[in-house]
Amino acid sequence: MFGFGLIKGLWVTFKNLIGPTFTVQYPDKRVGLFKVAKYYKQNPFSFLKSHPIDGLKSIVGQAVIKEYPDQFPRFRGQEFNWYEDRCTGCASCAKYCPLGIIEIETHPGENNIQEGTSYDIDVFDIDIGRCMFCGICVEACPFDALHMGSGFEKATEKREELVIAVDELRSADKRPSTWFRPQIEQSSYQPRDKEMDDFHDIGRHEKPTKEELTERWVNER
Amino acid sequence: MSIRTEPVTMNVGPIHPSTHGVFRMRVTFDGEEIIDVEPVIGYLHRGSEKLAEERTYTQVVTLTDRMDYVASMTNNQSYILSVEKLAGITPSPRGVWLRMIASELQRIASHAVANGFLINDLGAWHTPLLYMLREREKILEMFEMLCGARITNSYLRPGGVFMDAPDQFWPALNRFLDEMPHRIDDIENLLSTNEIVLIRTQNVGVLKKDECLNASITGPVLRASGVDWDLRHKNPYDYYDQISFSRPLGEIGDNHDRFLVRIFEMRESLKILRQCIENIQPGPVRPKEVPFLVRPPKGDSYVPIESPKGELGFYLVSDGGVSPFRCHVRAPSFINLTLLREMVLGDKIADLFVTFGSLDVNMGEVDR
Amino acid sequence: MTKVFSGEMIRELIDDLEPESVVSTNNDSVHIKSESALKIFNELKNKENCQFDLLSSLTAVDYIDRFEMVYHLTSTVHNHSLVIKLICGEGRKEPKVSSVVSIWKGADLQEREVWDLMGITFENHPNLKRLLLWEEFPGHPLRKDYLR
Amino acid sequence: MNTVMDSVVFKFIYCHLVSSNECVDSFRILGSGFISEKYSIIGFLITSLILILILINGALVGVLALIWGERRLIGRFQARLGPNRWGPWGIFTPVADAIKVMFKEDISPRLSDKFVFVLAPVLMVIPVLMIFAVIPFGKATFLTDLNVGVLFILAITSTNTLSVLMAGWGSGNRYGIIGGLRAVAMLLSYEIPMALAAVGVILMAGSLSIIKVIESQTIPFAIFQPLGFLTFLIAATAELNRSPFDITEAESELIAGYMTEYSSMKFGLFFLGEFMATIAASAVIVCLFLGGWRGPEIIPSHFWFLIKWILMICVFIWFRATFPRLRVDQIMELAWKALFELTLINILAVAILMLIWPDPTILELWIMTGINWIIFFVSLWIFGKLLGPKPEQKDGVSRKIVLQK
Repeated sequence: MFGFGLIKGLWVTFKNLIGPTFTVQYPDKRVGLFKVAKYYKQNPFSFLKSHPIDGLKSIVGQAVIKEYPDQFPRFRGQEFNWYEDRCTGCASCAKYCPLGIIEIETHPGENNIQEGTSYDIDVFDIDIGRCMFCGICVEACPFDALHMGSGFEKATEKREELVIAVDELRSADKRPSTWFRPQIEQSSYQPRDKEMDDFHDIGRHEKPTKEELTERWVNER
Repeated sequence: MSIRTEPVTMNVGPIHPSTHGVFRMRVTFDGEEIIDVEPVIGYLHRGSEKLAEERTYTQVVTLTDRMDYVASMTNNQSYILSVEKLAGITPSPRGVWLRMIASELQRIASHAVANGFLINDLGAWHTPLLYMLREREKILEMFEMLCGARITNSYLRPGGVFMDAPDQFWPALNRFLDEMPHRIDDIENLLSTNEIVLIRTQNVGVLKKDECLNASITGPVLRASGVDWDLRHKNPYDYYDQISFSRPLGEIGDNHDRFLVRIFEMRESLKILRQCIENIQPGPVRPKEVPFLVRPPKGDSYVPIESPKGELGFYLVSDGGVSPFRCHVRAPSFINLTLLREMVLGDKIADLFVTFGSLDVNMGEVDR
Repeated sequence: MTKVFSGEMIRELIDDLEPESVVSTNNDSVHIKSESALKIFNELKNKENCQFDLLSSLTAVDYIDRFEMVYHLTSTVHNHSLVIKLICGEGRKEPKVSSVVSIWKGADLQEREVWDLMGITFENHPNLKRLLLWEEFPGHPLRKDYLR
Repeated sequence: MNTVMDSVVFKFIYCHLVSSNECVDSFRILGSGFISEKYSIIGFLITSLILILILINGALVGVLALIWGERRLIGRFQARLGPNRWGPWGIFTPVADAIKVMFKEDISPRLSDKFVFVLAPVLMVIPVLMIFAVIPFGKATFLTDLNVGVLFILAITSTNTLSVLMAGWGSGNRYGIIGGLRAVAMLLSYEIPMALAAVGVILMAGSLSIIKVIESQTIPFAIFQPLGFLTFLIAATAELNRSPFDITEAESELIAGYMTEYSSMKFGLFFLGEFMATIAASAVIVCLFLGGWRGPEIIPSHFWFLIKWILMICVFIWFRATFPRLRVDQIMELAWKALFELTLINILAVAILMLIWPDPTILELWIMTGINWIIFFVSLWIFGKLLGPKPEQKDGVSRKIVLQK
């Protein structure tokens, strides 16, 4: 009958009215008592005691807790992670960047008898205001020194502030994305959970054992 | 008594709620009736073809993402196939299966967006669109698992894909495959029998078979006119020859057929995805010997694929260097615009936007 | 699977239609004379064993010493495809070919795009205006000598 | 004078102002009035002013609530949350909206007809406010009981056609003109089915007074004459320019139709007028078809009215969330080829039934209801066959999607 299709449509929207929503309420959301207690890892009563004001708010469903969208380890974020100890200053990243936004200046560093001569980095500017986060610089890095970051909140008011300088790269949190780094991904690493400060952990290869080192540095020579 | 009327010329776009980006039409109306349409494009022209001439073959992948930004996986696929043919690279089987999975997911996402916006152009207050975007969101999340980005993927590389799918991808994909048919049913309940949708879309913007073929229109628009021309079936690239699926064909070629063909193709894509999951075997995702800097020998190659919008192909010419000598994109949504004027002449103002929406045109691909 | 014509096959095909119009034969394509192009395309579209009803792609390449048009034709009836190239004019001066819009309507926008970006004039095109760029734009950017 | 004194609220305020004989003690909680009966007209005027103030402000608050409610509800229909940032559950969102609208730059285009351009939004709001004058919000709670109430409502609502046309014309924008002219065509057409649908109600009630109409609804007229209710509902949706009849704004076609060039508070007034019209129309439908404040006396009559009112508004929001827009010629077709005839059928049916049972008992009323429902389904089926989407193409090709294996 005419109009039946319209009623079917009304029924579908009604089903969605009572169904769940799919909104992620970044950066915070308002919840009731049980959820906020769970968020603070307490039971509701002790939460009411410890946080009286939040507790009262939560009874009418107005307690504020943080919420982040789901983020997967390969997420190509801002804040590049750079391990200076791994970097030789080869500037592969600068060469392979499709937009040419990486600027590197080096000078010959102090002699390292065991590993050979390396270069010290003077300037390592990444202009993420023009970056498109394709990750090709990371793909190109032969020594796994440069990694994509996992953040997405670096909004500024000026374009100049978007240039990441070498000091900033040195001091930044080391939460590398697992984009093009299968070795990190194997250890089911989540960038939001923990930092990776040690440059040894991040490499493409297994850490050499003592025997291998002996083989390489003593027996072969 | 006859009333003297005067035609009114109006600029629709480039900033307009339903021109899907920065499309502009110089429309002449007589009352509510359209007497002339002239599409004006180029507002999103970024010169991708020229940019590609100065970038290496791998770097161009990132440019292809930005052409059809609703279906970047298929753009990658088309480009990569062309590079592989040019450089004579044999891809790894697992990589090929993975990129088939990715491109079929992308097809569902693109068709969802196309149908959602078509209904939005019909005037539904964003409801079907948001239902569609909700499904697309799940696909984008899977893309984030695969390659860390949701829209500008750059997932594919010459020889396969750049990394194997993570462990969490397969459960998510299976969950999606289980849920999606019900969602499509919901959408069909909401729209396919809805009398308003029917009277608005049926017999509007009709494209005949011959007109369509003659104007090089491809993809769901061509199939809605009743031509059985799906490159996945007629000229199987990747491993589509190992997969069985059916092609939905319309009979009249109006807006409603185009809408239905897209819905049916979403179901077919789900079928293809299931078969891909069955067929995929463990192994390397790209051959070790493919260098980062591909240097194809002199020559040219053109591999058309069936993108969600139609036949998408990259015509690459190599002079033996590290970057393509010439990179031409055969952009389906650009060529599908050819007959827009003929389709809407004599229709009402409201039909203009519905017809335009049913063509599923993406301005990033039109202007490149 | 689409049957792709090799260069030799295309040459045989075209020799049947219009003798001595093939300039050179490559691996998978042929160069034809630009004077007889329109006639050949017309035959290719309408002849029983060809029926190339779908103009897949139409583009131009700037080979520095010459401009080349590239036509990818497909038949949805017989499911085969071929590539035809033709050299536009002599050298870089005023490249000119005849438009195929009268045969395939789908060439309309593509030829306008080629004119816009590569600067190849299409004779008898109904509406040869710039498409992606504005009318006053200097030069044709896809040419190799276009100055940035 | 007497009819006004039937209103409880009016009497309550009046008796605190004027020492009149009409006032019983129960109305003098805070002592008797200070104005002597000789100057009772002053008290009458002051009381009216106070009531009008209450009503207008109430309507404005109602609009704020509706803006919030509509956005929340549409959000939920679309499986998202809707505004939830300003204040608990986002209830201050409309306040923020209002502040934003007021502080925006007021632009009037150079090509506009200034006088018409500025006058149009004002004309949009005033008539809608006037509708509230005749709405009874509960038992003996109303501003005035016009004996031509239904006619008054129909007359007043048609004036905002003028304002829409003025806005479209005055802004000197082609989208605006198209929107304005569409509005005139549509609103004028839908006046007729709306009025004729109300005739069925008036026939049953035997009066044009809204109070009488409500009192005569032993069975709500929505159940008694479904055809009249359906046509009135559709016509009212069209009169409100709401989806699926929002061709005058038509976001996806005309950007904002006649409102395209309006900014700042002028736009705000249009917004206000439209939302207020939704509220008013819902109230009118509740009064005419859903039995107004009538209901089991478990809760006060005012609450019955409120509940029905809110439900009616929700139905409008539901329509908006679900239906795509009709095309302009289809809308005219619907008005002239379907609704017009359907209302005539309704009037005929009701009139004949009234002739058979001039003074019906409850049982007879239900029998009449049954007959009306049969007429409803039969006529809908016939009109669906005649005007609905055709499954067959003209040249006999049946529509289907073939799955090519």
